[in-house]
Amino acid sequence: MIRLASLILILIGLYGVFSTRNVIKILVGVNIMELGVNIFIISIGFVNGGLAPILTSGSFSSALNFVDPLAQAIVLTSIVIGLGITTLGLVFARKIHVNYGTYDLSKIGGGSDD
Amino acid sequence: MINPVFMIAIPLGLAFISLIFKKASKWILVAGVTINVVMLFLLEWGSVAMGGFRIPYGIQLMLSSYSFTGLAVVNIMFFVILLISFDKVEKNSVVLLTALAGMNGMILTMDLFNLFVFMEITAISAYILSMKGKKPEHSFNYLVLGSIGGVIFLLGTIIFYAQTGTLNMAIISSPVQQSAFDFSSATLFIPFFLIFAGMAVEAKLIPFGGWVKGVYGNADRLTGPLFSSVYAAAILFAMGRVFGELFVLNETIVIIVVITGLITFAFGEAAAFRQTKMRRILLFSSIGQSGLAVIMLALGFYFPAVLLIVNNALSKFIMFTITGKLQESYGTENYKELKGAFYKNKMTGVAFSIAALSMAGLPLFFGFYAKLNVLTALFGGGNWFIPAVILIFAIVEGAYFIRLLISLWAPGKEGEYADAKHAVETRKLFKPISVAIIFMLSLVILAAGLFPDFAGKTITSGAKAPFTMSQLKGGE
Amino acid sequence: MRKIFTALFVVFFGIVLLLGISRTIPLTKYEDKIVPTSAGGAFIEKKVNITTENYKDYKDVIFGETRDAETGSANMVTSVVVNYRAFDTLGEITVLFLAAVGVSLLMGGSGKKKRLGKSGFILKTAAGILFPVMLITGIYIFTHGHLTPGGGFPGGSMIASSFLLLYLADEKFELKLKGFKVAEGVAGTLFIVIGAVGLMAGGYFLMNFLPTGTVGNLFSAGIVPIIYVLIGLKVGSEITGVLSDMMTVEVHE
Amino acid sequence: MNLTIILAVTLVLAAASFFITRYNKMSGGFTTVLSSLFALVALFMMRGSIGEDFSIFYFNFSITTVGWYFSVVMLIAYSMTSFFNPFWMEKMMYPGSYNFLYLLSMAGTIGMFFAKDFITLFIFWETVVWSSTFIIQLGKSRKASYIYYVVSAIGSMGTLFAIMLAYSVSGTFVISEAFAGLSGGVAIAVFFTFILSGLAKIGIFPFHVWLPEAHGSAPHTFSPVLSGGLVKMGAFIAFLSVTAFPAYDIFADMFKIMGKPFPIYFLMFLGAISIIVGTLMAIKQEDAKRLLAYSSVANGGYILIGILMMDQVGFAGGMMHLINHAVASAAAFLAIAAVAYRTGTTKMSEMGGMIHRMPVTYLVYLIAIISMAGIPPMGGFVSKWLIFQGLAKDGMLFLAAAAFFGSIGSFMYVFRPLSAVFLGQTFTRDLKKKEVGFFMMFPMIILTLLSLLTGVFPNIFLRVIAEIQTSVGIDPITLANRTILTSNGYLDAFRVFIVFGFGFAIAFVLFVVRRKSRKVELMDTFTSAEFIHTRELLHYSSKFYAPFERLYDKAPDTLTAYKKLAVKVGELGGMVESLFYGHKPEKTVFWMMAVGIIVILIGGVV
Amino acid sequence: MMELLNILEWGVSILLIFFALAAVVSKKLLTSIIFLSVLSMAAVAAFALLRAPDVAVTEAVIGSGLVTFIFVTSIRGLRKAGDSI
Repeated sequence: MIRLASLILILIGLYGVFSTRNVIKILVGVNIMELGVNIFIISIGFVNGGLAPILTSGSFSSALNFVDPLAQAIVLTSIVIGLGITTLGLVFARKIHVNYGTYDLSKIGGGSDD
Repeated sequence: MINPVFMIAIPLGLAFISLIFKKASKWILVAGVTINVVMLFLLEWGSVAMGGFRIPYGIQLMLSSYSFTGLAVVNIMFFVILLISFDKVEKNSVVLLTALAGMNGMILTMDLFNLFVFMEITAISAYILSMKGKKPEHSFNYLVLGSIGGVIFLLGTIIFYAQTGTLNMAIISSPVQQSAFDFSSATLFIPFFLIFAGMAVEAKLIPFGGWVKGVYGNADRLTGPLFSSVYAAAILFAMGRVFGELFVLNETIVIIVVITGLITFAFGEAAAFRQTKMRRILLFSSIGQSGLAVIMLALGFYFPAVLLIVNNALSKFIMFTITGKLQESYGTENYKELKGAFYKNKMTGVAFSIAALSMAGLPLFFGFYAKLNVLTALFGGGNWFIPAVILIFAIVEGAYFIRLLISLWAPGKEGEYADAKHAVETRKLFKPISVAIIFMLSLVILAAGLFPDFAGKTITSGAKAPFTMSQLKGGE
Repeated sequence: MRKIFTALFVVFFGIVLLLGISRTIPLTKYEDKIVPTSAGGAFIEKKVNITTENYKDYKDVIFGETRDAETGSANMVTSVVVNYRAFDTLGEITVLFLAAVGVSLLMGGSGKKKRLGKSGFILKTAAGILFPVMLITGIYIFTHGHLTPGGGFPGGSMIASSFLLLYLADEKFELKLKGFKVAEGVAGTLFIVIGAVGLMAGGYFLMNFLPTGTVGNLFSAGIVPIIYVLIGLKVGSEITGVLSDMMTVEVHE
Repeated sequence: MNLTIILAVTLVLAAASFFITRYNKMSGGFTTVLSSLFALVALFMMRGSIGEDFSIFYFNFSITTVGWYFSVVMLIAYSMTSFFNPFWMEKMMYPGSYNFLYLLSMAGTIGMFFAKDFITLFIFWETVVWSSTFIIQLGKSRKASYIYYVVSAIGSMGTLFAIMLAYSVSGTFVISEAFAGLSGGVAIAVFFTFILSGLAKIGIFPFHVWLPEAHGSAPHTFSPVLSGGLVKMGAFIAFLSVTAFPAYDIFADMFKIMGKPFPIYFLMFLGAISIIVGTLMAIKQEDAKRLLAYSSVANGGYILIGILMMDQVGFAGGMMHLINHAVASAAAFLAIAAVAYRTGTTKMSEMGGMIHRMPVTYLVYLIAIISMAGIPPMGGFVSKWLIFQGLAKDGMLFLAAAAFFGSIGSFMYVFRPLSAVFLGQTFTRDLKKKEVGFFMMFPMIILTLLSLLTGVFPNIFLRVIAEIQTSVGIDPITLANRTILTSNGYLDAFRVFIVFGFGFAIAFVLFVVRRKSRKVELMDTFTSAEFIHTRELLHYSSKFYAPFERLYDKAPDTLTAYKKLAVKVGELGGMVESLFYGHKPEKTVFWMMAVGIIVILIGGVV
Repeated sequence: MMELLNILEWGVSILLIFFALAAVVSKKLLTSIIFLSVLSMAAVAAFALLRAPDVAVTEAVIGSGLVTFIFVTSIRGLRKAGDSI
């Protein structure tokens, strides 16, 4: 179920990027997409009745049925990458605002032809 | 014998170090690139596992003749670009080092997710470099599209992982897996589309590469050649690896990729035909070239594709560098306002002309050999429609390059002999040393065109099914 | 109007995409067994290191008893992140590093800077109390990354936010960014150096060349905790740099 | 191995001339003279070594009679024209590059005619194309060289396609074997695409647009080469497309028109069209060089028809006309160049009475145009007579009619530059002008004597042609010692010459004995008590055939069609830009989703 | 047990979709950013539900902490700089 929700999240993110021309909201959309993909990855790694992939005194043997740790490792990486991209995107957004005094790409006009 | 991982690790390490010694960062950059170029010829070939885990568990790097060619193109061109435009490296030395590491990683890695990480590194460095164009809206556009591409690439990767249970391309394409997982079935289309679209954004394929015009169109003498020759080569090599390992298995998929490539080629050339700004001409022409290369990669003709990529890297480097310099010294890049700009810069002009003619695929130059291989491969595959389209738009390509050259060489009113008095006032373009380097590269193109057998053998030593000129002759 | 069209288009695309994916991957239920050939699978399938041959007899990795398992960290995710796929992690911190460099390149432009964030009494006092707590927590998180959830990234971010707190608390407080940069550089370089040492020692880059100890001990899992500490330091300093750059803004008249 | 030496020496001298020119322009020009003459002489010495095969690294060559014949024609044009080079160096923007490219293109033509496989042929062909493109841009028009390149590129891309298509069937590039085993649609496709470059180069309608532009505005020292030489490369392709590509065998069972298979007849028909178009357009021209350019369009039509006939008589006529037109048009262009050298213009309405100043040039031009118009006793007559014979024998009425129209029309246009430039009254501007120096006169005289020779003793050349005919397996033209025998009638060129010479002598005597001519200043006249102040109205050249031109001055111009095509391509590009490129991400995101939908639906996943 | 899991899943999924929609459609930038951070909190819950504690911690700190902070800073910063949004 969460898997389906995560895919829908990706679509919502696409819609967010597609429907608006405000750079901040575009970045929000991108973030939502990344979040969706992350949840999707985790849900791929999940198994019915799986345990968190950590050996503790409670669950002590790796013979038990753990969820896939690789998926979680991938998500860790992709979260950090998302952070980097978002930061950079915000810097660009700020630059746009400094240059044109607006966050709205459609108000910039020019841009495409010079 | 050096472990290929150092092609990635050394630039990265130097990037980290040059954060400490900010003063010396430029020279650290030079040192790093030089070390890479030297190291290139001492690498041990074959497959390397990271961390000593068995291949599907650890990450695998593969140094085949294919990836070696990629490394050679990327590192050597990177080095040459630095030589010419070192003054343009303002504060970006760290970014450049990281970009080099990322591109080497893209070419070397055999692991889908690792490929994703390196693509992101390369892309982010490109975002930062693209800000040298002082047009944040274009950089932002690039960033958004790039990150969306990354996201869907990741999605496709994960679906692949869910289907096949591994991220290692070699394992996925291994016979065992093929028997386990039905690759011919339609189930492949979703991951295919997601991964292909994700890479196509970087590879400038129409309609995915909407950012190209803004970014390339404002690139300067450093970033222009960098994007159009080095980055393009890296992403195309990675794409070829992905196609070769994953997707050439399915008929329909090949058709889809080929159609995309054809559209890219035709539309790119058509768009370049109507431009008057030189950077626009060059950027659309490189879009077209990458489309062509993708066609060849998708059809599995690796050798012609590699030839195209190498030719594109060499020629586009020369042309973008000279264009950037013209833009700097004349303040315009409209070739109608640069009539006779080469009158006093003959060697520069000759280099530019050789590059342009080579791009147009005219004989005596390397481009012709590439074109010949492309056509032979396609016709050998019993295909005549694609070559027809390619040739028709090759006319267009030649037309706009010749128009450009004529305008840059021969000023003059219609009805009078070409005369220097109509030329733009002469300004020295390059320092003699830079001229020498550029001219040497153009001579490389010429020599590779004159002795294609030698060139073909050395460039892609043992790439898949190399033609030689004498084989092309049929007989002897 | 435009939004409606957009929405319809996206919905259509979504339907196609979801149906397509559902052909191979069930969208509402999960597998019962994870895919065996992944790196995590290696840990769970009790695979034994193929590089050294001293533990052929191993069947199972047991918490608190097993000595010198392949990676030996109780947290499988950590062992995947920092050992099986340490190379990815190297790339990952490079991405963050690049972002930080980019931010400082672009924000550190010309024009006179203005610093954001004004602080009140509450914030001041809260900062005084919270800062050490958060710092300690962060350090704990990434030193125990191989045993408990967390690890270098949250730990590093925690440290960064603790410094951010100080930064917000009083206007006088100026970060010694140079020191952070040095820490960042050193940490990153050490990561690669460790990898190189692994290459020297075991013939593989980023090989786990230290004894991995007993699963579950603090001092176990060979290079894993070391690398995680390095990552924590690096991430922390990077994010601190990013934040302090983002907190200033060019004021242009 | 003679050819190796020729090519090597030519290339070395090309490089040398480039550097020599930087120090002394004159001597740089003389280098081209030296090189081209050497090549010509060496080529004559190669007559013995016909039949040899050899390769210089990956270029394979084979010495054939036809190649020898073609390259002799080519080198005559090149070497004779090169005499003019030294004197035009001053006007060139890049004299060094001019000399270099001049010799490079020459080497290209030689290599192309002796190529053994198509790759070699194509490489040399394209080399000629781009090098000559860069020469033409030095002339009067940048647009011209652009047009020239585009049309040639259309042609050569077609040829490349044909070569590759044939390769995919036969698996070899060797000219003699490449086309083996073609049939059906593939054969037709190969035939038409292959001959495309030939048509483009000869200037057959609708590819004739580049000739007036390029010939008209190339440097005066290169127009003779273009018209006399490079155009004949196309004839070579046409020759290959009926011999190496055995069109008559492959299309044997297609439906025939006048006994010719349809594809071949279609091309001949195009040739006829271009005869008519060339003639009609030539009549309109105001510029002497453009006029001659259109006349070479018409003559190209003759050559194509003749060669495509591929029979005993007509083929010989075509091959014969090749050399005749080469010599004649080279001479005519050189004469115009000589005049332009003195007067600095080629506009007919701005010249007149140059006969008093440059009598030799006048004679050269006179004989050249006589030969072009196909009037006895010049060579043009012989070849056209042969072509008519061939057409009449097969009873191809339309083609014959077109050919006759062409030769009638040629009377009309070749007379105009004669009257406008040389006859009439001298401009006061030109009164001081002298005849060109001997060094420039020499090649013109040689060419004149050549066209006289072709007219008087055609059998010298026809024997070579007969050799070619035997080599391609059609029965050779029957020659008595001085006469040419055909199925209906025979021609004794020498006797014709005697008759005409006699008539000319009488006329000359009358002219000398009772000359009554009084000089009247051109403006010394008035109509209805009104003096005329614009002398153009009284000048031969301006609106000379106005009533005749009115019949077809509404005719559409082919060039505009090409321009429209270019505009269309540009519009496509504009559409691409506006559709896919901007600075808003949403555009691309839309396309991503669209392509995704298409792909997934195609894939039949849903 | 499974039932409870299912119910929780449903709840979390609905929350995710709701907050995402809210973040996308909301007019004011600040609100949509707040919704984004709430969304990533819901994502943390989802991660926890799917037995991914590491990811949950990381997402909690980075996703809903840092990212939100950076977003807000860049908006407020420009407000402070005296520009209109």
